[in-house]
Amino acid sequence: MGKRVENLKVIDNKHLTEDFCVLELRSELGLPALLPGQFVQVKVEGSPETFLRRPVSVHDVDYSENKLSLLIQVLGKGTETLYKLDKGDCLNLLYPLGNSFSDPLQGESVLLVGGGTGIAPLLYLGKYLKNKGLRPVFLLGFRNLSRVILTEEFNSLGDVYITTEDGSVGEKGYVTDHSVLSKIIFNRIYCCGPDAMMHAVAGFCKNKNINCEVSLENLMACGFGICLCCIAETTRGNLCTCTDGPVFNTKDLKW
Amino acid sequence: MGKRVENLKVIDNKHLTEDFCVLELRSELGLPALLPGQFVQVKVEGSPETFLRRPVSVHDVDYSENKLSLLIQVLGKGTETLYKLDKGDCLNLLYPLGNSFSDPLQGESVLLVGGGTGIAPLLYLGKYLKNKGLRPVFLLGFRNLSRVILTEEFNSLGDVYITTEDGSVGEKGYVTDHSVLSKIIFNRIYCCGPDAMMHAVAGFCKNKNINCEVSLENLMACGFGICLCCIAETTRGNLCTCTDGPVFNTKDLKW
Amino acid sequence: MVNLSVNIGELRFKNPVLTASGTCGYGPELEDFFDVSSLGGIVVKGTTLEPREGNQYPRMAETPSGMLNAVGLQNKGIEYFEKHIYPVIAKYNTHVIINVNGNTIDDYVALSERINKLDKIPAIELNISCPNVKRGGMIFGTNPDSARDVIRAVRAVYKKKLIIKLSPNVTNIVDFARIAEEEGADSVSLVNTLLGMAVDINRMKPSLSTVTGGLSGPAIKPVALRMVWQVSRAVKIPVIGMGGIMTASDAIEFFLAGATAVQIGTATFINPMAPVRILEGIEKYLADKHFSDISEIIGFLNRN
Amino acid sequence: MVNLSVNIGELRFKNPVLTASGTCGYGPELEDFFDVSSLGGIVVKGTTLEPREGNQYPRMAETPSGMLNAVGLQNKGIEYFEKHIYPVIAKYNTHVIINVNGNTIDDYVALSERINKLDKIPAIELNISCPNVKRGGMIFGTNPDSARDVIRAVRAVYKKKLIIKLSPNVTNIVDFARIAEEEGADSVSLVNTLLGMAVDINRMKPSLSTVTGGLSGPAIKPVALRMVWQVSRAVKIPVIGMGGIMTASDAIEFFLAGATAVQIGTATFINPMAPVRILEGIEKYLADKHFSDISEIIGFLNRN
Ligand SMILES: Cc1cc2nc3c(=O)[nH]c(=O)nc-3n(C[C@H](O)[C@H](O)[C@H](O)COP(=O)(O)OP(=O)(O)OC[C@H]3O[C@@H](n4cnc5c(N)ncnc54)[C@H](O)[C@@H]3O)c2cc1C
Ligand SMILES: Cc1cc2nc3c(=O)[nH]c(=O)nc-3n(C[C@H](O)[C@H](O)[C@H](O)COP(=O)(O)OP(=O)(O)OC[C@H]3O[C@@H](n4cnc5c(N)ncnc54)[C@H](O)[C@@H]3O)c2cc1C
Ligand SMILES: Cc1cc2nc3c(=O)[nH]c(=O)nc-3n(C[C@H](O)[C@H](O)[C@H](O)COP(=O)(O)O)c2cc1C
Ligand SMILES: Cc1cc2nc3c(=O)[nH]c(=O)nc-3n(C[C@H](O)[C@H](O)[C@H](O)COP(=O)(O)O)c2cc1C
Ligand code: FES
Ligand code: FES
Repeated sequence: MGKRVENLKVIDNKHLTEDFCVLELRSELGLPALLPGQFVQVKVEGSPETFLRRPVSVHDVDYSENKLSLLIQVLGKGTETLYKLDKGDCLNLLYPLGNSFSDPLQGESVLLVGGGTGIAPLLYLGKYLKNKGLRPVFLLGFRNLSRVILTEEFNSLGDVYITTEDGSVGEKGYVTDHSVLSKIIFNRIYCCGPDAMMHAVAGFCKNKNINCEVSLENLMACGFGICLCCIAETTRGNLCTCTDGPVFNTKDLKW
Repeated sequence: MGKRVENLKVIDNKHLTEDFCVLELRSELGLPALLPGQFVQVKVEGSPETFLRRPVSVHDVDYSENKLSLLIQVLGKGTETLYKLDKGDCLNLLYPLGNSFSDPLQGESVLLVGGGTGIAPLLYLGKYLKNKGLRPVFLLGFRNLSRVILTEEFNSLGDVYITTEDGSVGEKGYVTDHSVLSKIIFNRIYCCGPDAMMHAVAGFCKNKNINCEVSLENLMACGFGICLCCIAETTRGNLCTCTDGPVFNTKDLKW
Repeated sequence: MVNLSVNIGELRFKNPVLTASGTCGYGPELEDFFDVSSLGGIVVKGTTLEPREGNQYPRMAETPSGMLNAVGLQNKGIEYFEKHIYPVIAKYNTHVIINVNGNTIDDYVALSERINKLDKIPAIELNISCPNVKRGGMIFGTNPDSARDVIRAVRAVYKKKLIIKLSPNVTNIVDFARIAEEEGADSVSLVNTLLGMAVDINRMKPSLSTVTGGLSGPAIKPVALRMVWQVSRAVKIPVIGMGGIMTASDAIEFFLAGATAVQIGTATFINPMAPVRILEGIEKYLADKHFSDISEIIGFLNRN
Repeated sequence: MVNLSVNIGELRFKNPVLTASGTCGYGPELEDFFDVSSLGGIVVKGTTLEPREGNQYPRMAETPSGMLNAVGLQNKGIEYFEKHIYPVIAKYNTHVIINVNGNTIDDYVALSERINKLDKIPAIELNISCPNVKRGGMIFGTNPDSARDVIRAVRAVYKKKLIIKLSPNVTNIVDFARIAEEEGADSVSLVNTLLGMAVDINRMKPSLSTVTGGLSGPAIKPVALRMVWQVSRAVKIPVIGMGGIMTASDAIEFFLAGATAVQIGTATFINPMAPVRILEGIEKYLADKHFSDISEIIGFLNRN
């Protein structure tokens, strides 16, 4: 699919918490095909600190309304500006970018593990898998009750297990501590979250010989393969996270 | 008077034409004393192209409501952003800055000559003079009908004569061509406008031995006398337009 | 109609807008966005004899109106280029220029000789200014004697147009431009990135794996422009200007200061269409000002 | 409580935040906004023996995240300073440092000798890096031999703390820092402005009357930071860092890279309160990270 630069309209901006929001955008040209795991590069106008675009995962897609949703966590100036966007504003996107999560094999039992903003791509992936007739299971890690978001949306797609660091919701601890991992045998785990979480999940999968794919959030300048800044060290050498990724099978990573 | 840095509230932004607006600001701290001819330095947020503050003249003041008005002409990125400000927005000001027009002597006949945005300081100066019991006369130069603004406001303070370059309003030509200059004998002329206009007026005054003050719009970095970038060449050497000016008596300038 | 074509020696460029090395891949990466052949030329990725993995992650940091990179010449080597890239880009209807890199003079010479045989490559850009490699690169570009040696050696073997890419990290860039001219180079291109650094105060570590990296983007434009002005007044060979060009207006500043052509770098990361937009804007400026040929504004500042 | 005091030799600064020369007037200009004595020190306007008118207007151009200036050392000369300024600023409860300039070595020496007699001035900053004057200035700061000569001559007559302000417009700034150290300077401060240029494409003229000028502001921060890092690893005398510091976070980058103190320049133009805000932010950072002394973070990057 051809990549493009396009101004999309903000049709809604749902503030979930003080630092999370879901931005709903409409493409007037008609959305291109978007795969789960792909991302967009947004241009944040109006701030000298946001010279480069910001990569954001495809969170949800509604082709019937040409609607693309992004889940944003406020971290710095760029995401702060995105959080403040209003209905009617414009957002310039460079998209679609990156590869996608690979399809599971027939009959595989799959687990989607997410933490923090890492849950962003998992909603669209979950929908995609459900459409394929699978019943994805979600394991979501949050810091505490106040940061638990979007569980209803995930619930509508499959079972949802939760951990919080303080035990205020679900099981206490990190995702890799959750009891579901010892109760159900998964053939394939998709994971997106903080580096430490992805490493822990990758380690767990390696031990159990589970197929594991992670979505990396490396620093990017361009997002479409021309700057070579976003590399991941793989068994095939340094590959670009923005074109060969962001999704990698952990067996290919030098982790 | 102490200079200060303060966030003022935009209480209104009246768009006069496609590129002129009057921004009304309220000081919650209470306005400091402001003299006609003084200016403010505004910080234009949200644009990498507006690193430095932008100098803008005091256009009108209403102490009873702590209201300060600025007349803005859109020229580049900074003024464009100011034009787009909305009721409720904040604007960071460094003010009050600069010297002021000097008081006329008892019984002097005074003319206020302005062109383009140069009319900005003349409204407040006109009010000030009227309060002092004088009847100021205004001579305003515009490019053409579509650029003629604020004549009612000036009319309420004194007689208003107009020139336009194409003769669509008032007399055709430049301000120095206007017939009022040969009909009335003025003792003092205050002028603010494009460089060429101020030079022409200064020349006229020199010939007729009229006291002439101009307000210069030199490029400024700081606005309060610490960078030495805004100099005007005067008979007393290079002086700062932001502290020794912006108002200069033309006999002191090396024009 | 405005004539936009410019020359480096007898090599004619249909227009003066090129993409900068390391910021446009090999060209095909931009095909989604515009027809690469519409540009005056493309300067492909820094290339070496052997494949290189480049530096470790992180290789990038954002800075005010700019960015630091520490890519370190990651590329698959000339052999891979010849086999897999050359056949594709040889079809472009524009000049493809290879950015040549090495650790030693022998490396530069061997690579240049090899590229000399590639019919569809009319010129090389000798990169003696890469700040992101331990050996070679900027070491040649910041020492006049080494610069002369490597240019002379390459000139002896490379028969087509030789462009020398100069480093801005020197006291007097004019010295290096003069050396290039004296040694028979056809053009100089400037500037490469300024050596810079950023620190992550939360982690209390340098932002880049290599500590220092190359600064590019609008932040460096005033320095780049000054150097283009200095060099174009000092040498007779054409100067290719770059450094922070984001808009047509930026490019025009370079032409007025003396650049015969410009390269677009970091701008392409933010807007992949930047090179064509800039080209369109240059044409419009010339038309608005009633110029009929780009040559009328090249070096305009130096005419009075 | 966090200890913020730092030393240059036995000269103690109550905190490491100073204002930069040419960007704070003489101090009184800032009194409307904050108590100047709350800072570690102020480095007043570039001063010469004789009064100077500086360069012609226009002297300023805005650039992406920065500005160019071509003030050219406009000042009323040392006599005026002694008579009219000194009595006022001698009352400050902070260190007042004079930025010393000249066309010739004799100028520098004569001025330094004279300032040596001013009791309340504990240090001078020898400006061998002004890019905006035709003679003196950067010519001394970009030639190692001239730099050594002027530093040696001034060191012979100036008995208090001698700070050498270095130019970033050189291939290797470390060479100049080493020369300063060898010649007995007590500290080096860096960087002065980068030589840059801007063009007004509408008028088709340089934006500055002098064509080139000095680039300051956030645009140059990565270059300044890199130089502070390089120099502080190479010399033992304390390094005063500056260049584009707008926030406490910027200042902390400089400390981590090796600066013992920082100077705030262009930031003050935009927010006259910047120096105090930065000071407050540094204190907060240290407290948040549970440091009790600024010295714990100075040169932190170089410790591992
Ligand atoms: C493929 C991909 C998909 C992403 N998807 C999403 C998403 O769906 N929703 C979302 O909110 N965010 C997502 N991110 C992260 C997002 O791009 C960053 O949070 C954003 O760029 C931060 O910009 P800022 O201006 O707000 O913060 P900045 O001021 O740029 O940074 C704030 C702090 O965060 C750190 N930081 C910023 N970006 C990264 C990064 N990529 N890796 C590590 N540290 C970083 C900085 O070093 C700094 O300390 C994704 C990133 C990638 C690469
Ligand atoms: C004391 C003083 C009072 C002023 N009062 C007003 C006022 O009341 N209302 C108002 O609208 N404007 C006023 N100005 C002018 C105003 O400051 C500029 O128009 C503004 O800074 C332009 O900013 P910008 O970002 O919109 O344009 P920029 O992008 O900065 O500039 C656009 C174009 O205008 C030119 N330009 C900008 N500023 C100046 C200048 N000062 N002199 C000459 N050319 C310039 C630039 O070179 C450029 O070509 C005043 C200026 C001064 C010094
Ligand atoms: C990510 C990146 C990679 C680069 N790689 C090269 C390279 O391989 N060879 C080279 O000569 N210049 C390289 N450069 C420098 C650019 O070609 C250009 O000289 C510089 O970025 C200044 O232009 P700009 O500000 O328009 O980007 C690179 C620049 C960037 C940002
Ligand atoms: C308008 C202006 C005037 C300056 N005058 C002097 C000077 O007289 N002497 C000097 O050593 N440095 C002078 N400088 C340089 C600053 O002291 C400082 O080194 C430089 O601006 C970098 O810091 P900044 O980016 O924080 O401004 C001047 C800078 C500016 C912007
Ligand atoms: S971000 Fe530029 S290559 Fe991946
Ligand atoms: S604008 Fe800085 S001294 Fe006038």
